[in-house]
Amino acid sequence: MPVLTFWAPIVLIIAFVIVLVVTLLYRSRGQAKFKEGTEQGEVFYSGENVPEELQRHVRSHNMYWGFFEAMKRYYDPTVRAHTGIVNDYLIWLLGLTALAGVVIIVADLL
Amino acid sequence: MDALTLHSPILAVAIPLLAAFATPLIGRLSSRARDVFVIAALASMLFVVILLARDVYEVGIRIYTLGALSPSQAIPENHMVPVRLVFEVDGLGALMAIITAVVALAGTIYSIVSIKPETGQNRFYALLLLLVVGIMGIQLTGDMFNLFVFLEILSISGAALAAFRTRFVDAVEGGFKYLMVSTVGALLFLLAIGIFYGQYNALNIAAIASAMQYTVLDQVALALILAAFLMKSGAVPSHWWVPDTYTPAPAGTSPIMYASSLACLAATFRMLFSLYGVQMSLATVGWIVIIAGVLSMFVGVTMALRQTDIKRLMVYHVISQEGYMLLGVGVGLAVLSNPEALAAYGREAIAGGLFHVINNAFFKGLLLLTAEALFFRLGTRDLNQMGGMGRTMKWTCAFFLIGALAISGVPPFNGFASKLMIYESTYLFNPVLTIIALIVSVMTLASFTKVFQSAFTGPALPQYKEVREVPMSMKLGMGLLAAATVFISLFPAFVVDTIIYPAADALLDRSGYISAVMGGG
Amino acid sequence: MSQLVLNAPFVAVAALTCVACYIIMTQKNLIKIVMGVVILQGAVNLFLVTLGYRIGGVAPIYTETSGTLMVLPVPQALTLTNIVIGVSTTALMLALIVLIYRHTGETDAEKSRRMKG
Amino acid sequence: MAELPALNVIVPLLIVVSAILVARYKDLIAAVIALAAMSLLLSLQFYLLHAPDVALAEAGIGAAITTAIFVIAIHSTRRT
Repeated sequence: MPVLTFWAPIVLIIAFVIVLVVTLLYRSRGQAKFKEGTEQGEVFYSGENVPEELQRHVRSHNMYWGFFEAMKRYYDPTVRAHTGIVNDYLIWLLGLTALAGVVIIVADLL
Repeated sequence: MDALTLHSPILAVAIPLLAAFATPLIGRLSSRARDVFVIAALASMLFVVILLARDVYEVGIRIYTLGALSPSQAIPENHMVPVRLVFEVDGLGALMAIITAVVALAGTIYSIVSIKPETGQNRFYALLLLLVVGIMGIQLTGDMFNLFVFLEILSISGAALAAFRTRFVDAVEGGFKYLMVSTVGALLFLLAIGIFYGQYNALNIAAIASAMQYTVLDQVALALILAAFLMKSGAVPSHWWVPDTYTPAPAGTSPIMYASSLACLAATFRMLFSLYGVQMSLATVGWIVIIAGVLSMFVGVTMALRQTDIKRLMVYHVISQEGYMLLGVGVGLAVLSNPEALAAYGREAIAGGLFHVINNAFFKGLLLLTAEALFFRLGTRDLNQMGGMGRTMKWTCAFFLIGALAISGVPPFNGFASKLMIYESTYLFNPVLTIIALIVSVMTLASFTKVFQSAFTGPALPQYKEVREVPMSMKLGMGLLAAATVFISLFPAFVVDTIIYPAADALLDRSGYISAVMGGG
Repeated sequence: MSQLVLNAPFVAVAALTCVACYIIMTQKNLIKIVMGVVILQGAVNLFLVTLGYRIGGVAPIYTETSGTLMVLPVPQALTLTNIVIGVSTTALMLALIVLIYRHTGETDAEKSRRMKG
Repeated sequence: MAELPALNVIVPLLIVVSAILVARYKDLIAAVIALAAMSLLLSLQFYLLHAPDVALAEAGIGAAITTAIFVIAIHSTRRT
């Protein structure tokens, strides 16, 4: 078992606890002049007007837009193949059976 | 050996089967008694399975012959092959039985509240238990035709469960598609059974394996079996039904349906290793499995990335994670006849694939349940409509984080442990496969970041101000799976040594599987 | 000629499988697809029963056969099971089609689907 | 099978013909009738192959019940 000789989650958890303690120590040395309800609590948006609360939330269809744009040549045919028509599912199943049969028989003959 | 352990293989199937038919009767008396009864039945099944598994790990392969003392006792006397119906439980069967029992218990506990708004709950629980019967039977049986019957039980109850919420049109559509493809797949499998019977005059898996010649007819049968079972387990390129069927399935059944896919995957491995084994041209079939695995990984994750329906996104990960298992076991299959490579990385690749099976059954089931928890409270699965749910549904958010980190392979969670085993062993086989697997892992993390960002973070949306945390039983169901995930994360070495390696060795030990039934060596 | 007579059921199995595959791959009407599946079931049943046939055998329902050859009983048992399973899957499929029709007003595979991508 | 060689070629042929008719008919009721005919012929073929119990099951379940379910389903949907 080569993997498990060095893979022990306990070590990682101990490391995590140590980092947590260090972080908390560092945090406790910070300045304590924050006051709730004053200007300090406001959102800073590069000096612009802060948008409404709801518009600040990035909706899921906006995420990874560039990735989909870059992968367009892969995504267009792949998405089109997922037609959702039951005939296509059956064609794929039967076609795959035939393909597997041909590959297995031919490979055995060679 | 006490009587309970002796009869545990048949009890593991009989308990849910009898409970399935008793449930509607008890449900007529009181719905509370019915809930308790179903949970008790599944808990006792878990107990029996644990007894069985302990026995298998200590003693070895268990043969349970129905209607006779031993499989060789044939009627008429001195008949050449055992015509008895035989249950054969080895390490793989025990592993899958444990997975099924735990996941079924968690899913049913979750269902108790989540199915309350629906009508026909008696039928729901009966179907749920029948589904468990199908999954259990596939794992434990040692007979080809029995396997077919359990496969059909699984298909019919699974389709009826997927279409259970008939008020949603997509549920009915998903159930229909599932039933259609799995019926055709099962008929292909029956055709293969006919081919075997015509050639070897036997239906027992071990009996066929001992007589296997790998003729052209056997090759045709192999193609039929491979296509049927890969389709049932949802591997690309016949994965199309998976998102359509799993997405609208009712809440608590999703992990159990997922366990049924994994059961079909394990049955594929059983057919490849125990039935054909070194008889077939290993490089070809191994590479077919590896290519199916790589395609599943990549297509699954890229399709998941662009979904906006939270459950559909997670269901595409079902396909993607199945690819890892196929990759690991496929690498092991390709080097099966090469003892050096097998010792160097083949056995570990198989063990990694099987370890991924048990890990996924738990954390993937957990993720599907959290998606349904959001649907239960919000009434929508659309990620664009969600936001800020981490503020109000703290438990769901915590369970989601455990599942998401585990599935993305972030250490110290168990997903990392199994993926590491697969990476290491495939790297020795072919580095390109490892690189693809790593890229897929990154994209998995990306898609779960998307879900976490859009569902749980951000400002609390005004339309969901009234939303509360899910009820206790749903939290319990999710908590059970989360606890299992955390347990495996903390003690991976223990789990791998006690459960996974026996299963991998059971796959590798074809002659042991055959001689357990046929006797001799 | 006798070879052809013996193999006629197998030829029929192949032809039925082809017809069934044609129906389930090309026909868009959902009920028609179910009919294709029923034909496929018939083909598999015929295949199994023909496998068990032995020339000059008698049906495996008599206990006193006085040593004559018997047609193999196991494939017939399998076929019986498959017939029963087949009718239950057919019934469930048709029930789901009726539900699809109530929701969408269509029995066409392409027009009635709601999920894709 | 050796008893009536002609019948053993004609029945499989008729089975295939009725299956092709199922594929050809646009009208679903007509297709169902062709399907029932196929089931009955299949049952006859089972009888010829010395499987009388299977023949009974096929005639009762395959031809009668399946046809009835199909007709009910077609009545609750549309005919073409």
